[in-house]
Amino acid sequence: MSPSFGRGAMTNSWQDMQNSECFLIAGSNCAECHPIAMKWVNRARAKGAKVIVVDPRFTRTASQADIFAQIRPGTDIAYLGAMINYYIENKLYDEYYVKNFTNALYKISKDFAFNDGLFSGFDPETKKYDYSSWAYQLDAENKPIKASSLDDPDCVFQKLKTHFSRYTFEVASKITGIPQEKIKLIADTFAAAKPGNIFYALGMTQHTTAVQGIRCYAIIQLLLGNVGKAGGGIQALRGEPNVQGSTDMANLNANLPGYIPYPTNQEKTLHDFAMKNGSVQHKPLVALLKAWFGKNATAENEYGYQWLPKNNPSNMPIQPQFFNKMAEGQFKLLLNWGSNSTVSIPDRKLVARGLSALEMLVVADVFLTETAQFWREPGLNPAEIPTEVIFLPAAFVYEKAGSMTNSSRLIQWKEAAIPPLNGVHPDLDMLDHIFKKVRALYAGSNDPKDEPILKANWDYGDHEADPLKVLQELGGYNDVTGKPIASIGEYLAAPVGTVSTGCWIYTGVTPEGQNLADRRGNADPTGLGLNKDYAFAWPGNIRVLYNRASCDAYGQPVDPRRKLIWWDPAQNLWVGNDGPDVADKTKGPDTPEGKQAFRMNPEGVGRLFAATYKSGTLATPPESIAAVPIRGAGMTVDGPMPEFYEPIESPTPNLLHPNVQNNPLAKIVSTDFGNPDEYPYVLTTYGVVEHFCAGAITRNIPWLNEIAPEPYAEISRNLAHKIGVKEGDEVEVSSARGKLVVRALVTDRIQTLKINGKDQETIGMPWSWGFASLSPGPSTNNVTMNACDPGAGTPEYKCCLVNIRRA
Amino acid sequence: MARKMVFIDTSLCTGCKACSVACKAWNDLPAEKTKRIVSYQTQADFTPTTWTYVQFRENYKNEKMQFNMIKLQCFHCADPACMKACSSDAIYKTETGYTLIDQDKCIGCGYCTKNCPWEVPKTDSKINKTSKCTGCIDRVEAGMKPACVQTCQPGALQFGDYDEMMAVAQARLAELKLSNHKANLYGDQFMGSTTYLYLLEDTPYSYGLHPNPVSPISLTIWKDLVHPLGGIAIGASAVAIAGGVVANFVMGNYAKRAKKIAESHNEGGK
Amino acid sequence: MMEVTRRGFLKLSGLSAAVIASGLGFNLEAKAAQGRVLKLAGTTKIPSICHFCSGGCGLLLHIKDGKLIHLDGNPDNPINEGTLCPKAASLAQVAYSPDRPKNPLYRAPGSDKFVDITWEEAYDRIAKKIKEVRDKTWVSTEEIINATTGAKETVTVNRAEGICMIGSAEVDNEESYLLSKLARLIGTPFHEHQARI
Amino acid sequence: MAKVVYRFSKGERFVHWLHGVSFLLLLFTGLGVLTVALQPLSNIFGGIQVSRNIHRVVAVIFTIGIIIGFVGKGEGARQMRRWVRDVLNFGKDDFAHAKNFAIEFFGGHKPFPPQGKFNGGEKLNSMFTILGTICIAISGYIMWFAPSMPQFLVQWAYPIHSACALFMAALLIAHFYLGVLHPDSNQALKGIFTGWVPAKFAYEHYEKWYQEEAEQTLKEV
Repeated sequence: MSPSFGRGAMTNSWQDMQNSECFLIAGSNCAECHPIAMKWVNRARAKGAKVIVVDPRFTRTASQADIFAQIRPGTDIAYLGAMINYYIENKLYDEYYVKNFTNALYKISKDFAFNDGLFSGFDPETKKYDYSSWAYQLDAENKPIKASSLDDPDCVFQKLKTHFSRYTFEVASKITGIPQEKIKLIADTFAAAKPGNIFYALGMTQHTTAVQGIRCYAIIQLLLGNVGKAGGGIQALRGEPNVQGSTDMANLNANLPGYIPYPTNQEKTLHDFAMKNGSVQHKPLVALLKAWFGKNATAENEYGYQWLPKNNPSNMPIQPQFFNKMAEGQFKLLLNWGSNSTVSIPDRKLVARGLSALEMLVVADVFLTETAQFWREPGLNPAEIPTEVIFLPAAFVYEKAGSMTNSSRLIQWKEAAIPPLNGVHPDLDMLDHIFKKVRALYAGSNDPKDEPILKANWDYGDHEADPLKVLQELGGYNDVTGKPIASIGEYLAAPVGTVSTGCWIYTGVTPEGQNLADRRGNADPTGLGLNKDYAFAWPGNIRVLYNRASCDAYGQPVDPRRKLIWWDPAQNLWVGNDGPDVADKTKGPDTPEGKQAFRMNPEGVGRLFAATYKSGTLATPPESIAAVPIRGAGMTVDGPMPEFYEPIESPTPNLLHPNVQNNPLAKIVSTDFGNPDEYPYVLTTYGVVEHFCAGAITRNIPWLNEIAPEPYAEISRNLAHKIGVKEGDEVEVSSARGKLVVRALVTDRIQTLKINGKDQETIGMPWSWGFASLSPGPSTNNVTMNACDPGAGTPEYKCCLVNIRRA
Repeated sequence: MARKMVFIDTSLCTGCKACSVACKAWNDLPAEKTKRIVSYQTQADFTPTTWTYVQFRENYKNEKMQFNMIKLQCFHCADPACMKACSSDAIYKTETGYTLIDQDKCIGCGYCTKNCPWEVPKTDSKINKTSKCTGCIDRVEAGMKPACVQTCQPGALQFGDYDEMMAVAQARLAELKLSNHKANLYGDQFMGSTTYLYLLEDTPYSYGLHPNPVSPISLTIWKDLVHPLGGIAIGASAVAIAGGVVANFVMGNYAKRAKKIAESHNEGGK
Repeated sequence: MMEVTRRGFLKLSGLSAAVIASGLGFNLEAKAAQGRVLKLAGTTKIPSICHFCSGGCGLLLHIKDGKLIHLDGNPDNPINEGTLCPKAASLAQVAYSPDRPKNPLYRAPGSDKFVDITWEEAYDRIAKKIKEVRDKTWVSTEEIINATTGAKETVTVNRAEGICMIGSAEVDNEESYLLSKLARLIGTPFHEHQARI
Repeated sequence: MAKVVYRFSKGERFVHWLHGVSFLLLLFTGLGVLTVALQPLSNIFGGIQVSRNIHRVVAVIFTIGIIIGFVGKGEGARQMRRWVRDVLNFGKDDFAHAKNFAIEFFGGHKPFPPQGKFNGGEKLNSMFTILGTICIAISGYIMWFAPSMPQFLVQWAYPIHSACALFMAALLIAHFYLGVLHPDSNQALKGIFTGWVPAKFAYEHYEKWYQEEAEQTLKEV
């Protein structure tokens, strides 16, 4: 979503779902994996909203659907592309919105091309794109040239039209297995009922075409004018309780907290960094460095920029690749906090191989996970595994104070309710102890390499770390006033180097003497579910992102029943029920700033075409230093517009371009691949409502083991008949990478699909089991594919080829 | 406290089983060892420690899947057969319309179980106590919702005063009927009307529910015929022998007897 | 049912009354005379947040004498209004689970078992190992080809090449942040977590 | 000195008392579960649960014991089988005897045709007992194993069990009267203890049997 809207987050909130008229739930089984969604979806249904569910299986979510379509896993882009094509051809788009709030009119460089599955700029050698041809035509002031009408052949809209013209209902049906009429019905239903809301979760992201699938959603919602409105938007239903927070905090190799791009070895100096990423990233990095190094971060020493370890772009493994780097001998020590890779990583034999090559593995978790006990897995010989393992038992969520950020960016604070069982430590204390011990070991060192440790600003209490002190570091301090930052506005207005914050998007969460994340005001005067006085949503307590797009040219709400914000000419101010998502609250709807609905994009509009672009330059660059651009666009590494590629393992050739079968940029980690002759069935994997992710917690909860005691393989009646299996019989599911035995669940909820004229079977398996815990079971990730999306790094759990037989 | 109702709108149920867990959490009921039975169902029946569970039925007709998920628990009938069957006066009705088992009085005879059309109450033979859903009477009397209702995220469970909920149920039925002529309410037309009322999207049969639950005729015969008649028979028998003793006495048969026996001592049979 | 005295039924401490502030969804005073003892009587209510999906549903923990008596949904949380999914509804069973390890555990190379160690020893071992691997695998500079100029250059990179870290999406923001901070301060950019998976 | 004839074999007497004593135990341990008003009765046995356990143990004796009484080549078993045969062979003479039951019951007397080993009245009593025993045993076992029995079967077992218990209790009261309190028929009482009854009594009540069989055993004591 980031390359489309400017921010990667879920646009609206859970409560806001009650405002929708139609839901497209595709790539999410929210009734099972995000059950709270159903509370609000059903509120909307009570008011007449329609629900469309697209899924490889008839799920518990589908039981609530008005329209259900069974799709072949990994082919979403095909039918979504057909919807885009249909909307454009039949002028079902919101023309005002498209012209004003998207880059539809922007002219694209003549160098841009798309041929036979590849965009211009592809380097077959490195398997990467050079983005330079995916650019706008720029005027003298570096601004994109806008066409006068949507018919201009150079404009984004026409590029989109041409690109998606290949996606007919017929082609889409052949690829996905969804009947043509049903795709049309879905398209018509979704366009007719506005605001329409799209949900996706891992069903959409766990593909090698993850980002481009989401881009399809973004394009559909921008065409229909559904973004920035109550009841509209795209809801990325995120997987874990604090995955929004943990990504905000940059537990990822490509970022620093607040989505600051991680400095690479190409950016030798802070200025290099600013040149590459724009002043918009320069300021938060400086604020971050000031938070990390305190008084030791000064303008003279580039605020400690040199102390940051720099990424080497040619060696930036993502988590699924970590284990290969261990096996290859690069990593010798893994500090692993609250995740269970031994169960959760696809093609999981790679994990044990990696962990076995470590010198030390440290695992912190509430229960003893499979990862901590990887050396105990049946089939491995502990005597041959030299890894030292230290397990730190951790406090559970209600045994410690702290905040978590939910999917809709809501930062909620909680106090410890009971003391940790057996006196175990919260992770915060563990980190605090470990850092202090490391610092003590380096005490007195003069080696420059030890400076970041010795110069660090790390003081969260003497014995037990105080989480509120940490949150205040995130909320930020103003050096000029010496006080906590009161609001994100104060942060934005402050000159570079005068504020410090551990995560700039959280600024303002802890004004002096307050903790806004701990607010409990649950009033909802508008009935729109905004609950503005409850906790704190980043950025700046905005509940519906891009809400400027809910207003017309005069700054007045286009939907009188769902008023979010408006321009108040009397006060000369953007005001409203929600926090206005505008660049400057005092700039009216007719000013350039006041027109921007997508202010985090350099163009200020939603990007139908993800062009490479950097906006503006600082007016007076300091002498001898190159001028710093303000803001760069978020890019999709595998193309400015979505294109359908088959999954890495697929039962059929790519109908659109047989020569480019898969995403040419996919990060393939697995080494064993199967062909459709040997492995004729498509496996899709998923979670269930009764267990959570790798089951490290839930498989140790007896009540949950009671309602979901074992994994299974869901198969159609046809397939069951074909392999001679009855409900409850044991079956062996195998891929080129491994196998496992589970009991079969024979169901009509999966049907045989017609794919390009041929029958195709889908097998569904939940993956939450491992060899340990109160309720052990075989791990589905024995067979899955470890191949990742080039942008998001999400592995293709959702489709691979398998065989199945009676066990 | 007025009569209450829990309205179960199966059209909104997503089969998440939170009701079952919330029930166990509130009532401190332990988990049981289970196996998946069919579809996503793992709990086969009520047990002394499983008072509510979700039943899954998959009906595929005309290329349409009907995924029937239904939460089952005691219906809390207004005219409960279990109460009539109870040997120990342990089962009673509350103002709220609940049918409860007084655990102090219960002896675990299990007579309630088989006389309940749905066989809801279950006896723990180790402690000789029979238990079932209490409707969370302790919560309800404190003004709270039952645990299952409070937890239900899709809003399939609603709780309130009987009349109010009945209106909600009727309105929802009317709404559903517009698109589904099979929609029906289950619970208001039998057993004196139940406190837990269902809105079904198909026949009770397709949810595995008793199509026409009644208080068994055998129960009426047992309690209203056999017991009084048996009592009368015993009484009559007792009266008769008293009469017999008196009559024999009056007729002097006891006196004659001694003589007769004395005579007979020396006689043979003939 | 529970035939217990009515005295003290549903009395709330001043503290808990303050914590629950507004409409918990039930009236605690009115129904004190019904004769059944609510197990929540006399508990302190502390709100928390669910540990599972990203809904951020509010939990309410009912505490008496420092012990968790009951856990259910927080009716005051506008996201879930007291409702919970089965996973959240089951969370009370984690509080006193006999299966939670009591001490840090250590597994020696080649061993087939864990042994208990003290927290102090665990932290010592980890810190020493961090220092050892950091010192051993330190890369202070590396040679690159400047993407803009095409020239070969030596740049400072300050990386502990041998340490990697997998953070968590199931810990608090404060912990996530310190994970990030710790990783980068000790010199490893190799810091990932399950957001991708 | 008295003349007596041999009426009941050891086996018959054993089964009679086994049946009688166990029925009484079953009755008194069962009444507490039958209705709450009689629950205090179970305190005799140490409470309702002890009663229920005794009820089950005795039920096994009650059923298995009697069945054993019918099995084998011994005299007792032979006589038991003969009893059943006799009882089921209910003829005109039996009817003639039975129709005067009420008169006899209340101390009167009317002549009746010569009777076999068991007179009409006894045959009726036996029939009710056999039928009642079978029904109460089957229904009892159904109730015992109710959880694994079909619902309708259990539902009907309850009234049947109750009915059998209550009517057999009524019958027992009458039986007790005739055997113990009735000035004429209670002469047979000794027979069920010792096996021997007064010869005259036997002749008067069971003339046919006396002539055909009993006389052979005539002796003086």
